[in-house]
Amino acid sequence: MTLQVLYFAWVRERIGLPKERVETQAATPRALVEELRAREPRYAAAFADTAALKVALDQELAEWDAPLAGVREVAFFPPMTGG
Amino acid sequence: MTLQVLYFAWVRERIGLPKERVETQAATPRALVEELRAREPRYAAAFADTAALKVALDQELAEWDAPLAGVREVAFFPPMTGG
Amino acid sequence: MTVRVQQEAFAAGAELDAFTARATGAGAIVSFTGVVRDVAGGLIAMEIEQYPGMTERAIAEIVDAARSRWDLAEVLVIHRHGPLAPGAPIMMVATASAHRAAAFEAADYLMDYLKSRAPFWKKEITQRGEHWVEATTQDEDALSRW
Amino acid sequence: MTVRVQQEAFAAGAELDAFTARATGAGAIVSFTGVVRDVAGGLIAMEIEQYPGMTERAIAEIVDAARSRWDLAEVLVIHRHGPLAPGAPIMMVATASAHRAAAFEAADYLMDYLKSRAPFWKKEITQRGEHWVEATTQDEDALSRW
Repeated sequence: MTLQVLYFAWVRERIGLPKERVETQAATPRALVEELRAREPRYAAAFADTAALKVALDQELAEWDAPLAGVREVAFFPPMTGG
Repeated sequence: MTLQVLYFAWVRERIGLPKERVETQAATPRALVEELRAREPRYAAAFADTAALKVALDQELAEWDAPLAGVREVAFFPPMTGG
Repeated sequence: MTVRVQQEAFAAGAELDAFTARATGAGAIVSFTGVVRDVAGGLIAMEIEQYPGMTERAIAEIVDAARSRWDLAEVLVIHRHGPLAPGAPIMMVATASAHRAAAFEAADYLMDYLKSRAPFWKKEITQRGEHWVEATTQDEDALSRW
Repeated sequence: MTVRVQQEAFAAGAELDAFTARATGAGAIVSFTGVVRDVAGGLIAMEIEQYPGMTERAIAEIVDAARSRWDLAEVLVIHRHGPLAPGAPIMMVATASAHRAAAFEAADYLMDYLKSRAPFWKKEITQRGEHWVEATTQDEDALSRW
């Protein structure tokens, strides 16, 4: 499947781009992160500590082991600091 | 001593005046109320239930048994409803 | 700190902007505006009586207590008296602090104390007659939160 | 209910007045305004990044949750993004209810959730360099109050 993958804040800065299309068979965000981490050092740096990150699937916060089946948009970002 | 005595809200309405000078030897607001109550039915009506009233001495909330010595202004009123 | 007890109306928005401009360095501004609500029976006016002299003194004490409890860059209290029409603003409180929790708590505290410790009395004048608004035990109990 | 996510500045006072006018029947109006504070090191700008699309969706969910929890006549949320100068307004929340407690609690609730569940990220650009503002465990813990 092809996913639209978005990065925000320092995840975006470390990877060096705000979004990209990713072709993957990953079943969960956790598996997707494993694949991305293996790509290049900048991805490994961005995803060094997933405990410091959050993931959204189709614009809803989700768990790291949520299913990616049917999902079109995945976003990775640090905890929000709105308000 | 001569006290300036003020009445507010329904206490003022029942007594029919907002303030008056009162010559008294009462030692406490409680004793002053006893004297006033004995004057006329409208005072008795206003002070029928002192548990429903508050007293201020020189513009500070006070207890019913606080000393009146040195006080110039006494006010009686129902619990406040500001805000 | 600004405290005003007045008969005239006030414009809450203009007050908020002026307050924010005075509150230099504050990151959090909380405001509360009380408005005369209509009541069953049809409100003609809300009449607010006060105790001139004690009113200013009581409000200043309440504000001082709030300032000693929270780090506030600025505090505003405006309270009206006299007859007020339905929909009219009754009073306003604003607090400014570096942090949100202090601004919220201080505004809530000011309201609790203004309600039960500032010498104002409200009378509702309705189509069916008039009556004094009674203080509730909740109003008094609210003070024990602090 | 009004939700706006925008780069432009807003005038908190004018927003409060318009909000109050819309909130017919409410007796209690609470507003919160967040302002960019200067920081040690000298703040040049606060840069706020957002996730377009998810931002509006997340805020709408937060507002819906507040409305199902308290009886609110009206709710306002304005949140800016982009680079903001020290002293500039960042965001504003307003709540209107018949009663004071509901208006205060709902505004406090909205702020807690906007802080930790709306997809905004703040970066401080100072004379000494730039860094992303980190979420605190208190921010997250605050949600367990509700």
